Amino acid sequence: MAERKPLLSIRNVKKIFKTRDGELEALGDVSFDVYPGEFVSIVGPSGCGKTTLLKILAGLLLKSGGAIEVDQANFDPAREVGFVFQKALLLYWRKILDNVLLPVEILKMDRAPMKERARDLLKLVGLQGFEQSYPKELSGGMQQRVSIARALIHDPKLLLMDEPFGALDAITRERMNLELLRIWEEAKKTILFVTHGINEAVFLSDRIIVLSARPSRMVQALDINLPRPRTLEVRTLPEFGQYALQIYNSLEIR
Amino acid sequence: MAERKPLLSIRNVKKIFKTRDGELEALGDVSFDVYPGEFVSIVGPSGCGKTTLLKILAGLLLKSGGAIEVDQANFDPAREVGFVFQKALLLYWRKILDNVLLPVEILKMDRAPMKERARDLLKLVGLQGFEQSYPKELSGGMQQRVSIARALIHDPKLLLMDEPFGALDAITRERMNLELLRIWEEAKKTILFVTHGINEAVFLSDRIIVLSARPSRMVQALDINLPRPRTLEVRTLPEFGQYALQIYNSLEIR
Amino acid sequence: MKTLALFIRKHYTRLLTLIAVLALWQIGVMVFEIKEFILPAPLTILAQLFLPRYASQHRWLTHISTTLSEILLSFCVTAVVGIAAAILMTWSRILRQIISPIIILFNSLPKIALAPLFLLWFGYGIVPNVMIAFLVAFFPIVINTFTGLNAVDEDLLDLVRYLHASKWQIFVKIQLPNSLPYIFSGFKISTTLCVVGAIVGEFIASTRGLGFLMKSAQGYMNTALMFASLLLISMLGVGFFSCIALLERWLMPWEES
Amino acid sequence: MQKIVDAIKRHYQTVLVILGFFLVWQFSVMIFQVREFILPSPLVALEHLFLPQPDANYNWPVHINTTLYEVLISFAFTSLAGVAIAITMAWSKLINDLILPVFIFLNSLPIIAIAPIILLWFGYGILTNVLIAFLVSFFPVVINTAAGLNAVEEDLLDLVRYLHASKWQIFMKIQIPNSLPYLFTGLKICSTMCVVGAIVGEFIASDRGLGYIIINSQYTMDTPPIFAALILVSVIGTALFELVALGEKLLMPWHQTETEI
Amino acid sequence: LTKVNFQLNWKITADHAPYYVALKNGWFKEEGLDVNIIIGQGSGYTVQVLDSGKAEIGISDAPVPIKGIAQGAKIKIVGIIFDKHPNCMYFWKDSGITKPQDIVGKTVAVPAADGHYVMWPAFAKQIGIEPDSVTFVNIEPSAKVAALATKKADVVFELYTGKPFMEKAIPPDQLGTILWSDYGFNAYAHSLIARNDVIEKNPEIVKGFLKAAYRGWDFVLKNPEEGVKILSEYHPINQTDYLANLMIVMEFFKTDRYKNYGIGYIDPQRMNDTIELVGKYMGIDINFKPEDAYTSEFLPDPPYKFEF
Ligand SMILES: Nc1ncnc2c1ncn2[C@@H]1O[C@H](COP(=O)(O)OP(=O)(O)OP(=O)(O)O)[C@@H](O)[C@H]1O
Ligand SMILES: Nc1ncnc2c1ncn2[C@@H]1O[C@H](COP(=O)(O)OP(=O)(O)OP(=O)(O)O)[C@@H](O)[C@H]1O
Ligand SMILES: [Mg+2]
Ligand SMILES: [Mg+2]
Repeated sequence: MAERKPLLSIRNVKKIFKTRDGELEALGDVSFDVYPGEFVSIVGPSGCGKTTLLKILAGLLLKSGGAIEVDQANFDPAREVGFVFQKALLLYWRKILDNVLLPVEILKMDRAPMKERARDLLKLVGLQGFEQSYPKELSGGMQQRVSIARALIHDPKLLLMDEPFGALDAITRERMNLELLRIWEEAKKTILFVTHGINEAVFLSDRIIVLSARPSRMVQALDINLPRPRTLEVRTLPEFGQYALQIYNSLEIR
Repeated sequence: MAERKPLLSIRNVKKIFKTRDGELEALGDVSFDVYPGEFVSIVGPSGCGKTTLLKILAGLLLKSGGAIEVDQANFDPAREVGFVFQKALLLYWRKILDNVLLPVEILKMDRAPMKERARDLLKLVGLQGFEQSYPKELSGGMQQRVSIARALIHDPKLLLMDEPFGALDAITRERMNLELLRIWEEAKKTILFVTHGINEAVFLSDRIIVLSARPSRMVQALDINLPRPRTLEVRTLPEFGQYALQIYNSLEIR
Repeated sequence: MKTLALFIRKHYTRLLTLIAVLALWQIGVMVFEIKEFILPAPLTILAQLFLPRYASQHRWLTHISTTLSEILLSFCVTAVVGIAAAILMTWSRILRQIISPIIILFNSLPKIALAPLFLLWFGYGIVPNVMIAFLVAFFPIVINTFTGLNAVDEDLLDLVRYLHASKWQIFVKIQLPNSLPYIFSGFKISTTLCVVGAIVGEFIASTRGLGFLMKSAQGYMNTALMFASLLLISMLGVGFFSCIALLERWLMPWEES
Repeated sequence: MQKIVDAIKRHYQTVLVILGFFLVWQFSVMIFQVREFILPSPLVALEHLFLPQPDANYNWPVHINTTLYEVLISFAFTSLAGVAIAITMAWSKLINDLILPVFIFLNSLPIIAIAPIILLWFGYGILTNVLIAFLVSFFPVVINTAAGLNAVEEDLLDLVRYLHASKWQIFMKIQIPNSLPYLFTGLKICSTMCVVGAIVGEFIASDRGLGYIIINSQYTMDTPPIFAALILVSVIGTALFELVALGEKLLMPWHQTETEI
Repeated sequence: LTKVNFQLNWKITADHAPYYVALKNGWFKEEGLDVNIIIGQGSGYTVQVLDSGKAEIGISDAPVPIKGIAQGAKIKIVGIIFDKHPNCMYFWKDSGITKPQDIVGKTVAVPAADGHYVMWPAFAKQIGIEPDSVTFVNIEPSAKVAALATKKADVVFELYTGKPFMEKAIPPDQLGTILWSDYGFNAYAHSLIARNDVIEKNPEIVKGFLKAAYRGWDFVLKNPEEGVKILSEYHPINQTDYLANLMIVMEFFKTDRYKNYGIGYIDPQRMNDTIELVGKYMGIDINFKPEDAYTSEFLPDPPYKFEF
């Protein structure tokens, strides 16, 4: 993959928040590339700037320094990004199905055929039967799953996922992991994935970016050379354990 | 412990939500006891009613059936409960320190001495220096940690914790686990702990209640007989793995 | 069925209040022997409304329909223009700085003091009265809508911003629904102001309407007729307000618990 | 530093707008030759305010003081009473159902129309003026505050309910702070309407104040003092409004958006 | 001193100067009265205030207290102010109106609460036209001048005393006026009224008040400038305008009646006519004797006579 042009090229990106009592350096200096079709995970201690980084990539925050290059020839940042936010952020005045359809409306796609797709996605995340519920009638994990379906509805090439499975139980999480891999492989998506689960990161990723505590720098960029397609057995491989340990150790450097 | 009177006695508790298109049985039939000083975890698939159960125990929802007995002689449900909600629920108009002090104000305790305690708790959860920030200036995991400090401020006997560590990275989570155990042992608290981390549940608990998918019943109540105080080495014991597997298996019954 | 029962129950308390107030009033007037030209009793007032002998003479329907159409028209204009102004002010800093001092300035002026100007600008008839009612009533809608549009959680805006949503889409999909509680409380304030505004408009210049009737009743010292018109005016206000409250519940089904 | 610059910039633009308004007024009077009895030019009006007039000595400071005093008292009273009313309404559904219709009723009545009744009951004086200003302006505060108190996320209530917070505590700690944006919007509307109310009160029940000058000069078609008074009135209204906006800024530091009216 | 509340009919106009002159010069005090002058809200309000006991003496347009008395108000007319009826119609001369009958089919702007509007049917009948042969537009009193000047209305009804203000907007040579009284409209207008119980129990109050008040009138009619100046010490008024106003007011005192019988004289026949008119056109039964509606016994003796 390395010979190809990177989809995203992140160079010395910094972010400084101005607060009432001075400046807060949220993102110290982060550089890495994401190639088309890659599955890249970002791990790092709480408050190190993972969310900040994703938001900068999505154009929701301005960076304070550095450069981000996007391969605009092959990728339209306006229509081909899907973002799963850390909070579920469902619109409380819309029913679940309409929440999932929100990007369809924003991108002015045809709503009618997408409705079917939305139903399928809701089924995929295990929420059939809740299409006509309001968000507040769902549990925390169910809301999070709705937000995953919403990020997928417009079939984006690049998925930015901020701890998408944080509120899910082990079994559901595992199922969602496998589903995500399936979608990623089938639809040739590029995924940037923030997680706190080290095993999850190893299991899913081609590469793992480890960030240090604030002001964050990149401590490690670990290529995961495990066979694809990944099945649950991958976890039993000794390399798996080694990768996990390596990440664990570099995380401990604070 | 079994000879003592239970602090909480939950008998056939049911909860049915009335929604626009009919009824939704959130909690099928759950019964278990919690004895004073116990650390009880609840695990179960997303949407099985864990949050609902905690809210019923805290008096925030009315149950639709069953009975809950509280040992009122030794326990004052009005002043001695601490609740860590699934969402951080910080009051956006209050600074972090004042958010932590909220229960102090509600319980009309003396604010001045508790201020010091609040600072200590914030240090404990790794947030020194953010006392005067507003919630929106904190990351997801940081907000969650504030809400843990808030639940502890009034030194409650009973702690109801709804996935308190869900948004934390592995290292921070581990540290918080150990801190929680320390507080629990030192202050003789009783803790009811909802988590999605099976290992976490085994590591922390005296007993684990496994709920099935909605309408939830109790599938298992597993006593964890691992040595106390627990240190990280406990995880290497073969029993640990067995307990974890057992729970994993009973969770798979859906 | 259930909502109907609820509805009835709600109105039942209100109806009771109304009846209680009227009864107290009637009894008070009778006990203290208050003269009609100082404070007429409710029954005397109702006679003006319903006794055919008076009713036909006062041509209630003409006056009511005139005032009512002024109120409804002015509310529509107020709502549309008010919300549009709030949108413009949200979108453009410059516009905000141009519009806001002028509307604040204008809003602290008593409209009745500008009567000659209004007559000059608008003349008389239904349209000018609608204009005056609009001037009286539009401020709350503008400022409430504006506050509501800006009181949106930043996070919710992010949700569509990353899809490069247009300003209009952000407005329609996020800001507008999110500010509905604000808009509706603006509406509620404006409903009664529209009523007041229409009447003030009729005071300033009119050939019919309840305000006209009231003024002439005042001239003839027919206090009962004055109160009868006042009663009708405020009933229009209460009825209109209730319609808005109903609309609010209908438009915000997620609020139901 | 930045804040000061911003403040200056803000005010500078506002001042520009108002100056522009006066210029447009001045020039349209000159160009369209609007006759003085309909609309005097702002210069003529201001001249009346600042230069001694041969045939009129209005003692402006006395009237300005009277109006200012009434406006401030009635605003203080209305905002306190309005919030208190809204709280009682949010407190009990029964009270809400009982008094809301009465308030709608009261608020749909044009005060000018019921002035004689008010006067018969309360007589002349500042008190009546404050009462009239209250009647004119309390509704926005009540409605907005009530809406704000009711617009609280259930989850936030849970946060203190499990501690068995009293109704009062829920109000003070959650509902009121949460309703501040609504409350201040109400107060902003109220601030300008209070001014209207005080002036209308002076039309009706006073022999002093800017409103009295207006009503008195109307009889003789003496428009310059009317518009001089109207300019002062709108200055008072704008100042009070800005005061409320300032209070909002100070009381809601977490609400640091640059979007305020 | 006895406290007396004196209720005016409306906001300050030039014809209120005499009472302030009497106040300033201590003439009320000489009669043992401590007079408090209250701004008015219209004639109806004066009747209400008196009847509810909040004032002892007031100014009101004669038909209004007459209607009040029919409805049970305990008051009487005790003195007259304007001896000629000041109701008047204003129009542009080029509108072709030369006599009152010409306004048939025209638009007439007049406040609906105004005495003109109320008395119009009577005057219309008198000049032989149908009352509703004109289209009435209700306007705020302050918009009268604008309504005519901008020709939003063909005719405006306004007291003749308002003429100087009309002339501010319409060149005097183009402004047409028709005084109703020139066409036989002979009712009484502004008068002083008093509460019955005061008349019965403290007649000296009424007597003293009328004496000082008409003394004030006597002074003002002789020294109009001085009168307006004194008024301006109490109220923010434009002295030039008010003087112009007062000069016209004086026209309504230049009658033979006032010359012969003194200012404030009540002509019984004319009062009877007025009461009859009210009964006919304000929709009430006259259920009382004319003597119950007025009394001349408190007028100053000797009367102040106006020589012109
Ligand atoms: N709006 C803001 N204003 C000021 N500081 C902010 C703001 N948003 C984030 N920060 C700060 O930036 C740092 C990084 O925040 P960020 O949300 O990116 O962390 P994160 O890596 O996503 O953490 P977590 O895993 O807990 O979600 C934090 O220290 C936070 O306090
Ligand atoms: N207010 C409500 N109205 C209707 N249904 C509700 C409401 N709250 C929860 N439910 C339903 O009750 C069930 C249990 O919800 P609960 O929040 O207790 O789940 P949970 O076990 O906490 O799940 P998670 O792990 O995802 O947080 C869910 O199916 C949800 O849809
Ligand atoms: Mg984050
Ligand atoms: Mg939950």
